[in-house]
Amino acid sequence: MIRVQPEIFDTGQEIKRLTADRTDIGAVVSFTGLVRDFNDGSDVTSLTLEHYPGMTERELEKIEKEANSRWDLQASLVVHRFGTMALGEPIVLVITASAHREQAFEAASFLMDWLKTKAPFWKQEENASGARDWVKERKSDIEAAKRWKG
Amino acid sequence: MIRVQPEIFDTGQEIKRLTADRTDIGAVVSFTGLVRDFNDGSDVTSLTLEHYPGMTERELEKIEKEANSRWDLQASLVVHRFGTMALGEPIVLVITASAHREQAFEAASFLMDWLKTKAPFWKQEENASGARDWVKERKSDIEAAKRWKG
Amino acid sequence: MRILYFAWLKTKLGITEETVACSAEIYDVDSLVAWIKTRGPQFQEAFIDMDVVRIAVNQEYVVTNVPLKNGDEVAFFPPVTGG
Amino acid sequence: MRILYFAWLKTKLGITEETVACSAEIYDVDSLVAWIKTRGPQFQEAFIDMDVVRIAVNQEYVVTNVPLKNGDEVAFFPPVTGG
Repeated sequence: MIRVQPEIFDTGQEIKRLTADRTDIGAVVSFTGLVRDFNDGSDVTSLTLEHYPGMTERELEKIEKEANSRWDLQASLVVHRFGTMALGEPIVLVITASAHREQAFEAASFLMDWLKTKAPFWKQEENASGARDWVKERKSDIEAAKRWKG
Repeated sequence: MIRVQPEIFDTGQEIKRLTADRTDIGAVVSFTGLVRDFNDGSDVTSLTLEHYPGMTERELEKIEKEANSRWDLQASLVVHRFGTMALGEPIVLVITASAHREQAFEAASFLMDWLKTKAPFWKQEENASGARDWVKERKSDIEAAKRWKG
Repeated sequence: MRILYFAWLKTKLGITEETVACSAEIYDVDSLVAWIKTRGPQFQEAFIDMDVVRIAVNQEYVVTNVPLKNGDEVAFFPPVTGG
Repeated sequence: MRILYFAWLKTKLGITEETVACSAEIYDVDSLVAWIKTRGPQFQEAFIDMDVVRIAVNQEYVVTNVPLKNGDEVAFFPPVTGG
């Protein structure tokens, strides 16, 4: 399942909803990305995420499908926000559930790495002086995504 | 932080408590282990965990300390239950928070792998016919722990 | 064709979206980009380094030149930075 | 010394905990195990394959023979299966 929304989400509630009444799940991994006050050394006060409606959903669906083809998952969820968000707020959530922990860990890590380099979102940071800057692509994200090939 | 308790826990609440009022955390990974109905092919109806009070806490503290020395974590939590638990209930929780996602992912995976082979807990499964069996050590857990050396 | 711009490309050009008709001059991605660059210095500048411009046709990434037709949706944007 | 047994070792021996005094016969881990095995067939059987018995002295794993003294806590248990 994937969701793209401006609204804040609650990681705990999403985990509960995804795993409710299931007795076949042994391992649940969640990843939550949060707005933090420093990015590459500059003092961030808020973050605005732009995205490409339509293509975003298609890309996230493709990435989730790929994760489910590579690992044996019993459930998976990707939620990504857009719009303006404050420090400490969640931006992105990935949940993977499997019978075995390695599967859940690897799939969650893969989902984040591919999402970071494929899903059409762009971050704009606002700093203390009111300046807004488009965040630059990170080499480490490109390297991380390469681990998974394909 | 580590906790050993018979009481059920709520992953969402634990994540909230650990990350509340923090704006320096960029990535939070949680792992929740649940009681599932099949283990190695046998039909499980409930699970009882015995542990070694005192040594359990010491081992978990050592493992958490090791994770914090290997990765740059802003917060970490390990909760492990003992006693009898029903299908679908959580057994173990690991949360790692970091500025960067790879750090949080790797540390959480490490914590689970070392905990699985070092923390003195023993599972006894009860199946549909009422028989109770001590769970056997898994080769895959030993192999997983070896990845991290030390 | 519907042409979309995102992030700094949008900011730089001051355009979110526009409609361009296919013609003898504009018939594939390369010729579309060549035409866009003729429209003024800010267009020239935005498309000077195609290594930092990603292209999607009908919401799918393209990395080679592909033919375009009226009705297609073409998007230009920087490398993504979500997550 | 306080001797503790866990999981199937406890079930098999029917003992959770006992107190054993150090002596000329019992002075290190190996001699303690040797003495325990003399106490009956179920003891002999439980300790026949030391590959599946883990040992902790004062709540720390030991993998080699170490000396013991009165006041020590020695625990015998199977490979762990938590998590």
